[in-house]
Amino acid sequence: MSLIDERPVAATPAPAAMALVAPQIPAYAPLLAAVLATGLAALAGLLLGWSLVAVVLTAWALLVVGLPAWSAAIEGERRAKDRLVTTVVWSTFALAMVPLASLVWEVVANGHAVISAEFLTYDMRGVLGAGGGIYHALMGTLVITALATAISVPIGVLAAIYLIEYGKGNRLARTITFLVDVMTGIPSIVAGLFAFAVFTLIFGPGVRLGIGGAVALSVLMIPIVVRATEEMLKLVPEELREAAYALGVPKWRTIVKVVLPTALGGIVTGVTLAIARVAGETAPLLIIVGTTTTLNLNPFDGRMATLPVFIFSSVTTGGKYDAEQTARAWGAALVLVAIVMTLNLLARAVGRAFSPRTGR
Amino acid sequence: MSTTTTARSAPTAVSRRGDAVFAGLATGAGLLIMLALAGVAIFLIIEGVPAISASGEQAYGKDNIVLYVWPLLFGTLLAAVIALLIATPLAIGVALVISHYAPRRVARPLGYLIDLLAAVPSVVYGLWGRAVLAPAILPAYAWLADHLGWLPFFDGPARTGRTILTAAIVLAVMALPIITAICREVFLQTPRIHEEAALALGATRWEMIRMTVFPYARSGVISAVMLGLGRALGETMAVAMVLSASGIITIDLISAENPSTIAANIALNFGNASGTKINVLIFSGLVLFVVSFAVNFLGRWIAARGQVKA
Amino acid sequence: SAGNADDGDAASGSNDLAGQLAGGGASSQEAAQAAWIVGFQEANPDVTVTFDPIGSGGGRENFISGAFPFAGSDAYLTDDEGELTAATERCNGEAPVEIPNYVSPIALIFNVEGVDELNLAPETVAGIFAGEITEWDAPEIARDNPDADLPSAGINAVHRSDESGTTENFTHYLDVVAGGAWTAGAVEVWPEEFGGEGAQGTSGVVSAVKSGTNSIGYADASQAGGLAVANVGVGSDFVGPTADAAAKILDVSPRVEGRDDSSIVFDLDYETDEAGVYPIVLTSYLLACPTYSGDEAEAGELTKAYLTYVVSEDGQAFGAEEAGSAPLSDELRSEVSDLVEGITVE
Amino acid sequence: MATSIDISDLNIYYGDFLAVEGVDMTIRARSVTAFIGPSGCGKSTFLRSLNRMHEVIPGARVEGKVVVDGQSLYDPSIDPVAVRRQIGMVFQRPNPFPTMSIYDNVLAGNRLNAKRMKKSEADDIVERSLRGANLWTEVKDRLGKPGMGLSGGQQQRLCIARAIAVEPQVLLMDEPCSALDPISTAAIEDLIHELKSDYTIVIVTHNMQQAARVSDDTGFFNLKAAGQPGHLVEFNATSKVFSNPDDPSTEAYISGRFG
Amino acid sequence: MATSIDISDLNIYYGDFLAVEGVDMTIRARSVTAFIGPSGCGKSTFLRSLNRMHEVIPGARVEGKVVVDGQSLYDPSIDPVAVRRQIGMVFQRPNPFPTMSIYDNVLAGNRLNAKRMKKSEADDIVERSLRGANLWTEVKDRLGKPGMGLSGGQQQRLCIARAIAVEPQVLLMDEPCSALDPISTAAIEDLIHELKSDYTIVIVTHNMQQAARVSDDTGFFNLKAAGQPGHLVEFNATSKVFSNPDDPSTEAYISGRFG
Ligand SMILES: Nc1ncnc2c1ncn2[C@@H]1O[C@H](COP(=O)(O)OP(=O)(O)OP(=O)(O)O)[C@@H](O)[C@H]1O
Ligand SMILES: Nc1ncnc2c1ncn2[C@@H]1O[C@H](COP(=O)(O)OP(=O)(O)OP(=O)(O)O)[C@@H](O)[C@H]1O
Ligand SMILES: [Mg+2]
Ligand SMILES: [Mg+2]
Repeated sequence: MSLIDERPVAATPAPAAMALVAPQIPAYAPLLAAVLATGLAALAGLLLGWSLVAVVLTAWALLVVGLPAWSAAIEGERRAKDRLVTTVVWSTFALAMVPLASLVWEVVANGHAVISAEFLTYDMRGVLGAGGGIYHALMGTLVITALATAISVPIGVLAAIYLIEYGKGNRLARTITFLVDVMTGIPSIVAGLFAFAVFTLIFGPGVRLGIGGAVALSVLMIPIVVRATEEMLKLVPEELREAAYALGVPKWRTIVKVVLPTALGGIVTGVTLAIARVAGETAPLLIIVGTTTTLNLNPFDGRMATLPVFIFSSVTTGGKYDAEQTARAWGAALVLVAIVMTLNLLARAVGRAFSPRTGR
Repeated sequence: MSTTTTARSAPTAVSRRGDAVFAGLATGAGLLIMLALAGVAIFLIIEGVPAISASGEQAYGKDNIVLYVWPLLFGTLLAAVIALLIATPLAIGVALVISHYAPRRVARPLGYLIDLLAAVPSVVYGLWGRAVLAPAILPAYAWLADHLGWLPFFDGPARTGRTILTAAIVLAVMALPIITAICREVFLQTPRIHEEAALALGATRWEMIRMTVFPYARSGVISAVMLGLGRALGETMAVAMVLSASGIITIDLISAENPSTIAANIALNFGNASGTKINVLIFSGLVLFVVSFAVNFLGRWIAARGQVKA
Repeated sequence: SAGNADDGDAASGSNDLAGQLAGGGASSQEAAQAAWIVGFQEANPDVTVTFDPIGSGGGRENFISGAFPFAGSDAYLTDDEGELTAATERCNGEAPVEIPNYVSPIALIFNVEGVDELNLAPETVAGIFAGEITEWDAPEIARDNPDADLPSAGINAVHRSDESGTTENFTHYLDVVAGGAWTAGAVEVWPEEFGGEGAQGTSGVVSAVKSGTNSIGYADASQAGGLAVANVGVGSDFVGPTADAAAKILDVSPRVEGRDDSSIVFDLDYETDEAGVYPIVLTSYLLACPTYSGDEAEAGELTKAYLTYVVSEDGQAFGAEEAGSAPLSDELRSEVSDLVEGITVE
Repeated sequence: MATSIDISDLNIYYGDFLAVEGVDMTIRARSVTAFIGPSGCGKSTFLRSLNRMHEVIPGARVEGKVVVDGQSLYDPSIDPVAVRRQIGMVFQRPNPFPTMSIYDNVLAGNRLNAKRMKKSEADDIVERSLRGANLWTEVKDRLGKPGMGLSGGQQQRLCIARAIAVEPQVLLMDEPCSALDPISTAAIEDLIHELKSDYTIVIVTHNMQQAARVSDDTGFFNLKAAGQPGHLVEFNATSKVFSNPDDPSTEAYISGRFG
Repeated sequence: MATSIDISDLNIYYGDFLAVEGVDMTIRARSVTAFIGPSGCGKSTFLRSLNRMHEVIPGARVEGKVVVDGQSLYDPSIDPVAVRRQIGMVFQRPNPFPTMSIYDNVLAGNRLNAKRMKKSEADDIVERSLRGANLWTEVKDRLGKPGMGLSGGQQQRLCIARAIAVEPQVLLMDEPCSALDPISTAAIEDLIHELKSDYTIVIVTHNMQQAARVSDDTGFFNLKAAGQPGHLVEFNATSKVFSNPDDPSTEAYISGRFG
């Protein structure tokens, strides 16, 4: 069959030369537009006495309208739309950074003043006004988080091993996987209520125990550990397991000696992230652990102070020494944020150092 | 290599005790997780049920538990939904930056920055929201009340920054990294061959994203939003510290009278509660558990269904 | 223990008391209890006292169940829900000791541009908090403040969103004195139909008033911080919430009738027109047993010592200094001290 | 309508890695040019550099000249989006858009430019393109069905239809038949024969017989050694390459002695 | 030390899918037996059924008899873990344990079974096995380094060393050279020649020349049709299979007419 007959377009005389050159605004256009928008807005702001926020908003509006308009005039509608979206998308990122920057700035600015050796090594026993420190809360957070880790990691890792190595797609494993997913969404306060209900039924009303906090945190932590471990175990190549089986190694030793070591880096990363996540939990601890002014290292005996609850109660107690308490709260927040962010970065570093070795 | 070794043990049956024990342990851990989740439900029910007959004094002055919990549930849903309305477009934009817009070398660090948002403890968000955001945003509310007051949402009067909208903004910041993380993953999973097909047809980057990335990622994005919703529903401290709650039902987002949320209400009142009031609070926790379970369930279900299709 | 726990050399009384004492209850007492604990532990470095601010109801509940050897409560025990009987049972059949230990004026704190002093008649207070009076330049307010430069702005009335003794005393006062302007009676939880900004805890109210504009709220006077406080109409006068003015109300108020000798509790006379009395007051009580025996002997010993300190002149003065409470009058204090003195440990 | 392409001294990089080195050739208009060579020698890389699809990969870049219709493709004034419209591409694995119907798949490229098309006009383009890709009779009764529901060979022809619907001047095909069964392969080879009267066609193939069957000119790429960049060993008329190649390594490859 | 293997009427399943059907053969002790055949005909599957590695895959099972040393491998009284110790295996892609040093990799089979060994004894085993795998001289100075740091061919020999360190009687190799360059391949072919004096060796290969070079006996597997189970077409001395096969399809395969 002849294509030419069926294609009216082919009949158009002398096809135009290829239009490859499209008019373009220069590569520096976005930058220029941004500078112009900022300048205009600043000028208007100075003349009309606007606030900084108004100036920034105006500058942004000018950029979002101006750059695409310029592009539309020269490059056409499609390119203009592309530029509009690019600007908007990057704006969302910048906007998302605002709270982070503001928060980090405020925490550091308000918190650094009270940080001192005393602040980190003294508790609040016998302190009414200034002075005292967060030693008891720091230790409480460490003890409770460590306990929660000690509960969650074995359960989480073993459960992940079940899911990947033993259950592999059977009904029970699918159910557990699903429940673990759902469990990641349990509100932390519900975990606290759960621990409270359990311990109240066992020890009677009004019970406040560090271990209860560890149990509540474990409810939050286990699903994270399971997910992370599961992902890492999936990444261990099947051929390594087969290599071990072929050497006559029993399955459980293969898992313990070959699979787990290979996945260790990722598991450690996951656990570290899980620790970072629960170390900052407040609500469950408020309910089941309470707080105290005195160092208590025994999670099986009475209330313990923890950093998050310390922060909360410091700002909500009020009274004559409100200013001192608020300052201590910011200081504790700085310490807590530093701990959690360090754990996070550490987790990335560990993850990268141990990242699964593929190829040579 | 021709050394004769001692008579080798022929392949015989050996007891596989190690294997049985280890498999048992692993299975036990899996079952324990199921048990834990069931335990959460059961214990909440045991401790929450006595609240059903509570009234008057015991139910914080309400005639019955439903009248007590309903405004809280309303506030919980309102705050969470507004938070998502704010967070979802932002999260999609941020995820696009990381997956498709940023040069590869900076995409990773940018991703870390967003993850750091998730790392900030909620009590610190509460502190920040209360001390920094609420006062800073009050002028904006005044502006809204003045200019958009005809909308029922901005009826005002704006006299405090500690409104449900402020709480929702803080919740949005907290839900953003979760939604972003999942969106980023699904965006990155868009098959390269489809993206290239679009580009080879002469699509711009945005057209390529609209033609291939969004349709592909739709169920993933929905489930991400559901998970973000789960987070926003359950968040406690940030709301407890930021919101000035009156326990009423209103859709005015910037007035001084705001509905409270279940989680914040529990955190604030639990310390002073005794007797049946504890049961009342635990009952409200049970309601929250059921709602967030349903939301997460739905989210995972959508995600799972999407996977089959993709 | 941490570094500062060993400052026992400062202890003046070379007392040989030792052990742990755990009480709790009314959160209104929290700040004062924190001060008393510091004062008591300074004198008795081997004793650790804790006071769990779990609320009055929780305090009573735990006292009755025996979990607390003593408790703080904003309300005295009654038999409305059988609490008095149960508490008598807990104290081996003897009527429990109930003594006032913490009296604090409830101040009306406000943050209004250009206004430093404010006089409010009881009906006006009720009108503002009931949402009837909504503008600062309303005639009811202007009438009592002829000299003030009242802005024409809306009133942001801040109330406690949680259940509290402060709210109960405040609404009780309004109920009694404001006649028809207050219809909700005396309640522990703020009636939502009256609107206004709800804030968590005393500190929440204080910081909401502080950070809001044209706001007014009620809070323990001790926590008013730098905020201005209103004078309340009593008779033909306007009285400010000073400790002295608040302490006087117990002198003019009648004791509740038909109580056992071990119980000193008051029905506050909000309607008083006695000069110099500030009528909006929170009174909180301590609950203890007249006799402690057996397992509780050690706790009883410590309770007696601690309560003795709390109601002593030193203790009341320290509480007033640190927590802004109103010290008991000498007369009442000696009566209360005698009751504490009478606690026996077998 | 079709156009020739002049390539001179082209180096193609992935980041710092030089994948293809120093290619010079002229691809004739309205002819089929085939590239053959062992795996990893850079055939796909080179092909993608002809419509600026190469730079889609992060870090990828090109040095040298590709001149189409007198315009240098890598000139800063050139719009890569316009280039890709004029120089269409068909990939190794068929990649119809999974969320679109057959009809919409064909129109995907057209819709980008002309938002509003009359229904009759659109129908026209769809029919013409599907006929051009020899697919019309097979799918005309189910144009509303998803493109993914077709067989592999049909999907590949759908992709060709989609590519020719925007009326490009050049069609690049990267191993278009390697995922297909022999019957589908034959259908596509027939199609290539027909298309060449309108388009300049460049095809990469692993199958020497296919190159011999469909192409007018053949380029043989090779690696000097593992880790070294690929380069063009020989570029000649297909008949010459397969009967009497200039380079001994070409002959070795064609006769199956390595690769 | 080495052992012969008698297979009779073996059917091998993946779940309900019959992958290999009705195999009968006898593998001689101290000889090299090669399996050839087109992709998917079940060579790997069959090989893995000889040391009960097949059942590692969920749902996989076997019917029929495999008799080693008079003992039926699939008898319920037999411990599969013990079987695998006696019948070692080397895989297509070298798979040293990434977390272990070269030294530990060689000892993995011994160590992972919790055997306590004196250091001297361990050193002895490592040296003996690495020498046996022709790797000793290349790695003796870096035994503590990770096994992943070796080249592909070295890694494969490390895997062979690891397999012979537990002194099996039979060594199964599934395309051990297909991921390797020609030099490494030659090294491993030499090694197979040496090992055959001590072990019974079974090797799967895609490379007919390799089968011809290294094996004493050759089995040819084939599929009757796509989706049908694989079966053993012919099993004979290698010289006969490659010069004068019994079955016409064997000849067709060897002469490259299909597959
Ligand atoms: N995305 C990429 N990033 C880095 N290097 C790449 C990338 N794609 C290909 N390469 C490298 O470029 C070289 C040429 O690859 P190319 O895919 O062009 O080869 P080819 O001839 O098409 O091979 P095949 O016949 O297997 O398709 C190879 O060394 C390859 O590893
Ligand atoms: N894990 C598995 N699950 C299900 N079927 C499988 C599995 N592994 C292989 N098969 C099927 O069993 C049959 C034989 O596969 P096998 O891998 O043994 O072939 P082979 O001869 O080794 O092929 P190749 O030469 O490609 O390695 C094939 O049809 C294959 O699809
Ligand atoms: Mg290629
Ligand atoms: Mg195989």
